[in-house]
Amino acid sequence: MIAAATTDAFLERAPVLLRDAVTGFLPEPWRTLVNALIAVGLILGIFGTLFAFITLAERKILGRVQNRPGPNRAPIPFINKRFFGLSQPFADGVKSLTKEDIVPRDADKVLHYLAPVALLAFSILTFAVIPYGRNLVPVELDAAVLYFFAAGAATELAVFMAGWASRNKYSLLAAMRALAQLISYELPLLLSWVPVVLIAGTLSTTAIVDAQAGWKFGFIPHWHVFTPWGFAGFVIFMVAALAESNRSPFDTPEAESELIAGHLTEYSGFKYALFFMAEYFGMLALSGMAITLFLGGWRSPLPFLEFIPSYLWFGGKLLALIFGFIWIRATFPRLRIDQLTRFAWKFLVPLALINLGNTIVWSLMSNSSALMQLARWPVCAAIILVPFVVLGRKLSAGVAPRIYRYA
Amino acid sequence: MLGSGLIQGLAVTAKNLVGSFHDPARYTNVEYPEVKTKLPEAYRNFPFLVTESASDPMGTLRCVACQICEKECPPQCIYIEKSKDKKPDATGKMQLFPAVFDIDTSVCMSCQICVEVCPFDAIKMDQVFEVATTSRFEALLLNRNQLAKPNTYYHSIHPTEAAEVDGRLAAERKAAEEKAKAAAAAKAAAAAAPKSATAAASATPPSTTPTPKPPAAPSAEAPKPPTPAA
Amino acid sequence: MTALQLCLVFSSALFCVGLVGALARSNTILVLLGIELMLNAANINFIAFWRFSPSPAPATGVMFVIFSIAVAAAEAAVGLALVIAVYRHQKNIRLQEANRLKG
Amino acid sequence: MNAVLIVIALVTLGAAAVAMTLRNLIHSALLLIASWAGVAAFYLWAGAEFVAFAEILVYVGAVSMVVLFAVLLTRRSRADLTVTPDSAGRAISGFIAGGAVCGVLVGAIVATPMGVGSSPTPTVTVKQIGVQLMGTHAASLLIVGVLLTVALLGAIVIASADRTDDSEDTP
Amino acid sequence: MGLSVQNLWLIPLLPLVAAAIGALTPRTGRTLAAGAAILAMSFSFLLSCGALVTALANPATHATSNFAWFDLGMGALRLGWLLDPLTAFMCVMVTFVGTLIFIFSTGYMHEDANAKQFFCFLSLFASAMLGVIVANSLLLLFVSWELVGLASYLLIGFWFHKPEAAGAAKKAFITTRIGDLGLLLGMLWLYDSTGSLLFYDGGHGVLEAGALSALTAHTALGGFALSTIIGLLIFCGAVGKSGQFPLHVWLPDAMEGPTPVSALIHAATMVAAGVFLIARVYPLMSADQALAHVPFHALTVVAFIGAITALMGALIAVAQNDIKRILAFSTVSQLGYMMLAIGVGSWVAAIFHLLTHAFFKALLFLGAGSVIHAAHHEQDIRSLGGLRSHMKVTFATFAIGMMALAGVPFLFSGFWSKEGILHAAHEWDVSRVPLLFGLAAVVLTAFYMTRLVAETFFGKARSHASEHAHESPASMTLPLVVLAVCAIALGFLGTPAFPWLQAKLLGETEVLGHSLLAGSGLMMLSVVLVALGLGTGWAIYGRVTREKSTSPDPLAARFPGVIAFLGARMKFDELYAATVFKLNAATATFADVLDRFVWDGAVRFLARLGEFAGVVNREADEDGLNAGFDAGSESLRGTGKAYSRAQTGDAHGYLRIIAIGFVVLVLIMMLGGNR
Repeated sequence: MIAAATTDAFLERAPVLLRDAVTGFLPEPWRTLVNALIAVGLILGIFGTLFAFITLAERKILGRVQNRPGPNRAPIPFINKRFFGLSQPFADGVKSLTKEDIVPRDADKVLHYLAPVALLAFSILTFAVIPYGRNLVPVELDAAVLYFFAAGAATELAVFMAGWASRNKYSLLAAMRALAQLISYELPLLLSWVPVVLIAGTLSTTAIVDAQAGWKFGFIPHWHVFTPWGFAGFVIFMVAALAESNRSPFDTPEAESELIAGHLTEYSGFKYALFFMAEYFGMLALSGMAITLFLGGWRSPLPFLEFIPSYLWFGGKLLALIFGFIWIRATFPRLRIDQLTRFAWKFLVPLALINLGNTIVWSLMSNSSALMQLARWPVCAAIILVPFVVLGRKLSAGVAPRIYRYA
Repeated sequence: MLGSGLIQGLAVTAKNLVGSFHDPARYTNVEYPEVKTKLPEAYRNFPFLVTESASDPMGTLRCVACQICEKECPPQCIYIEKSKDKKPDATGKMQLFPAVFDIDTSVCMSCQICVEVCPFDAIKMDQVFEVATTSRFEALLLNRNQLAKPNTYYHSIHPTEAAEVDGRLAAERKAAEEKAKAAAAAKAAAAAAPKSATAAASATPPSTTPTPKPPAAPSAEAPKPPTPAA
Repeated sequence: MTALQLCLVFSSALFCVGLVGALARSNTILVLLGIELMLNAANINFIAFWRFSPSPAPATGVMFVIFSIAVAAAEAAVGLALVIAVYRHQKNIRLQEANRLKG
Repeated sequence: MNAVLIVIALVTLGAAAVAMTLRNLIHSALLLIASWAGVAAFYLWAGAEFVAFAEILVYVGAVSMVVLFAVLLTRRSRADLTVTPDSAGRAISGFIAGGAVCGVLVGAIVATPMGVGSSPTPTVTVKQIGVQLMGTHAASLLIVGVLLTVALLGAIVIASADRTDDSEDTP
Repeated sequence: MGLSVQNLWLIPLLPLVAAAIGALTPRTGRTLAAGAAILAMSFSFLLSCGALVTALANPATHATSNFAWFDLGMGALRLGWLLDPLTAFMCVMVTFVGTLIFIFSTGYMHEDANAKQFFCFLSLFASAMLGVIVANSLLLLFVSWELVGLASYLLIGFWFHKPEAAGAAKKAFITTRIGDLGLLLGMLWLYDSTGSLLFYDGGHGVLEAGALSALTAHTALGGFALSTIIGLLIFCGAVGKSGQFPLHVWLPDAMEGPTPVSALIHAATMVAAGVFLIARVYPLMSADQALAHVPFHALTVVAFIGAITALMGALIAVAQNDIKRILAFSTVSQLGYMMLAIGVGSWVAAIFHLLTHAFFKALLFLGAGSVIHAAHHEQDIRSLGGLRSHMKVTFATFAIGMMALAGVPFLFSGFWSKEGILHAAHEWDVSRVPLLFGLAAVVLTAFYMTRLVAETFFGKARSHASEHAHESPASMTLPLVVLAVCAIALGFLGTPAFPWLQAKLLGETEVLGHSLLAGSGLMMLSVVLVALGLGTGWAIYGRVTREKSTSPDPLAARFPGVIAFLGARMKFDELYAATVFKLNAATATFADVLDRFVWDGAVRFLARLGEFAGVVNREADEDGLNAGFDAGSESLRGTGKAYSRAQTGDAHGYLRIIAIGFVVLVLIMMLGGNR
């Protein structure tokens, strides 16, 4: 982390000041090391807690959507108060820790053990380059976005390991399906952020956030999502992120009602919990990246709201996106695997490519006259909307409300 | 356009999410073991034996151990042993009572046939559903102490039906009392006029004319139960 | 031994591991993987020479490695497709049995 | 500085060497992936960030998948996964040849005096790489793009089963 | 408002885009195709008007915009656009008439299933024609010229299911191709001698003084100047395209195409392309005028060909019965006039006549189309008649066109333009023949046009179709009215008193008019001649109208032989069949015989010789040489076996050998060379 600029407000600088207060007295090589360890510890702690409470929030929100309260009974130990079941995650954690860890007899024991660890490790690696606030980037990389997606791509390996090590043909087949899905959606995911890199002219996450600074007319932030290509890219990114993090409605890899959790069939106890955790970490990381790429990172939406510290803005946006994930899960039914891959290859990928071209048009029109500046809005909106409608028509051709003839 | 349906769906769930916090019509849950919702009156599960008083359940069982239900029960889950002695029943008549009345609830299928065939309104359908036990055999075989529940409980679970039964029983009891009264009066009359046989012979018609009336009342009421049941 | 020499020794060792694998194993996939290792060893050389060259400014080594990785990806895809095709014909992928064209 | 390099080299070489000797193909492939990750670590050590991430993205993300799929597609039973032991003669001759090459190379490296250049790690930013890719090496970039496309199409054509062969293939 | 020369390419581009749209729309998209075609043509018209404004601002200059097409060994091959009053007037005319014809076509082709293709072809044709006009390079002009030929082939053969239409299309294509061969040769020769094909290129163009003086300085075969030869070769192309004698035969047959096509191709544009070409290269054609030693000048040939064509067309038209064929031969005749005008040195008069003729001939063709459409495709004037009362608008406009064509004095444009030509011919001092031929054609034109109108519109209906004819829809009559107005109004742009058009074309800023009555003697003569023609026509055909469609022609009754000869179009087709085709067949037969017997015999003889040598060889080989070769090949095979043994098919082996080879090489380097 970089030392905070002194002009910032105290709250803004608080995390860095606090750290410096702890590690300031250490000699130089040790100081860097301890700083790094603190960053790792903070990320693990904060995101671990966040994971725990997101599972709770997810279940509560799902419950409310289905007009039921959700888990609300787990009491706080010793005082025996419920607080809406706030201690449920800890109960879950204790449960999964104490459950029997069953390893199939024929399983490839090493890989069976390694798969959840690898998945979790790769997921945590992706947290390293997200700017959580002003001057709050764990690792400042020149090719940060590339790093993020390189680490994210490695998760496929863990899925394969899980499916193969289980020595269960259903696990293996489900792992293959999961890989097909992950690879299919990797493409639109990667293509959807290329426009951002094109416009910002950098792969560094901090620089991308800096590129979104400022406000138009004093109240419209320069976030990428407020441009036609940025909005399209954001939507494509989020849809692909849903699929990459195995979230509903793209949760075919672990469809518990159809595949008995797919490649996780032979996992139980804490290993299963690790998978679970890794998936949530993946979702959090992708949301963080979406915020960085499209939603202005840690920047506040309005000038007069800048007094709120940047990391709180980041957290707020993160929670909003997570809420979106949960809301979508509460709404949509699961897709079939063929529908899912067709959606990726025949809709998202072409749309993402068109969006790339759209971005080029946008940037070509940007340094011209004021008229062109104004004209690029409808032009770029049309460039992305028309294919959207056409491809959507093609995709949903022949789909109609089902007629129940014998019911 | 693609996506409009998705937005509609999202709107539906959003409405539910918000509505569950303020709209009682949407959010109808209760905290179950602490709070229980009133079950519908027509709900039934497992039979129980009606007693007249809660304080002395065994003394006031309506059951007379006629064993009709035992014979009719399709899965044969009822086992009855008659008592050796008799005790007065609801109408005051001296009747037998069940010394043993067991129902195996692991076999019972809540078909209500025992209730239908019981001529004494002694066995009725219960509304229990929390019947989980830790033992597979003993705990599921209910004896007469476990089965006996007071009439007030019956009122609390099936109020309409219980009121009807009570009315019918009261009418029967009244008829029996009148009958007894009439019999007593007849006895008194017979005792008062033993001298002339002709007089007695001529006096019998007016004394016998009121006697068929009380049975006529229950017989007039008899077809009534099916109507509320329907 | 200087750092550059260390890098070069590392790369030649990796090259030889790949070579031995390609020579000693009969499974075609492993042979292909050995060849991939040799390619990687060559890439290491590029990076090492770029890193320790007197004037590393033009980044030619980096560019070369980027292209080399792209070509290696293509090679892997085609090679493994060939393996699958060979498997379809001879029901196994032992390299020494794929010798129908021998003289 | 050199210690880090030696650790990276040992891990990479070890993973590669074990991978080349294992009987279980899946384990071999996974260990090779570890070895590729080690190569990526070496790139990081050398300051070629972009190349390192590209190596991970391509090898760990993509090539590994192709390898694993190929392994799974070319076995008929579980027993097939562990390859039959290779002939000792070939192994020995392979070791001799490989060892000779290694000896020659290392001998040459050690014997050659090398003027070491700049000690500070040279940096190459993504921007520079982008400018070079689009400028000096634009033609190569296009050619590589065409090559990749053609190679992938060719791979699909080669690997996709002929319809007529299906009857024979089903065991 | 002006359109600069750099943007001139927009004018042909727009119809091309419309053609592309037409080609890409499905068969049902005729509204789209027609709309795109009309819209593109209208915009082209507006652009042409802009170009006209630009051109008239500086009428004397030839504004050019040249660019290199591709590099040849010696230099770049350059193309370009040219904007001068000639280009601008032609563009305006073509786009304006074209727009009207397109609109007319929407009505005329309403029932045709392939209408969208029709509009696609029409747009393509218009685009190519505009390309011819705006080209500043003979090569670009030639490319567009050939495209025009292709489009006309497609359009004439539009109803290709009719064998006559298909045949006519082929005939038109091949006949014009003969002329184009001359054009191609001339172009190549021109490029060879001047090294450029640009018309104007700031002093380096082929039509500019430098190149022309070089061309006239050389004498080629027969004592002709080089420019004469090249000019005549280029004139060959014009002869083919403009239907001049002797290549006029395709033009009447081309009437098999849809009538709007006839109007577009044979009135306004394609046939005018030849005249335009000669007018464009007029500096080249007239370069040899100053030379006295040549046997004859290029323009003399042009004048005589034009005169012959004018008279011949008019003569044949007298004896035709098909309404469109009469118009076609009148076109031939009028084109002859134009050529005559160029030949006698007044290309301005030719262009003026071209413009007026385009309007009134398009009017006549569209009127004929309206008649044909109304009469259910009855084209024989003997079967028509009495349409005057049914089709008032068509009759009125057709009559205006007829009077313009016949040259009725003073009011109609045709009179002024024709007068200009006769005047020019009168002043030509080489020969009187063209003037006499022209005057004869004036009489004949008035005569046959009177006949046409009298037979078609007067008298009583002589067939079921003409009895029940009704006025055409507005989309067809509206263009007629517009064209009729133009047919009258256009004449006043070029009267002798106010020769605005001529002045602008010649690049004079001042309009120098002389009195209306200058040269009044000739004018009076031609007025008399017109009156004579009209009077004779009316006397023969108008006063006593035809009773039945089968009743004999009064003229034919009097001169049966002449009329029959003329009716058979002077037997040109038969003449060609008897000469050209026969010659062709004879040549082919001769070649066949030569091939089959002479060359084949020689080849067979050689083969026999070879066979004999082979026998001798085999004897020697088997006995003498074989043993040695056997031994040699045996040893070769042994070597091959040894090598193929190394080819084990074992990839490991190869790899091992590579590794060992590498080691050996390095060792050699380290131990041996040490460099």
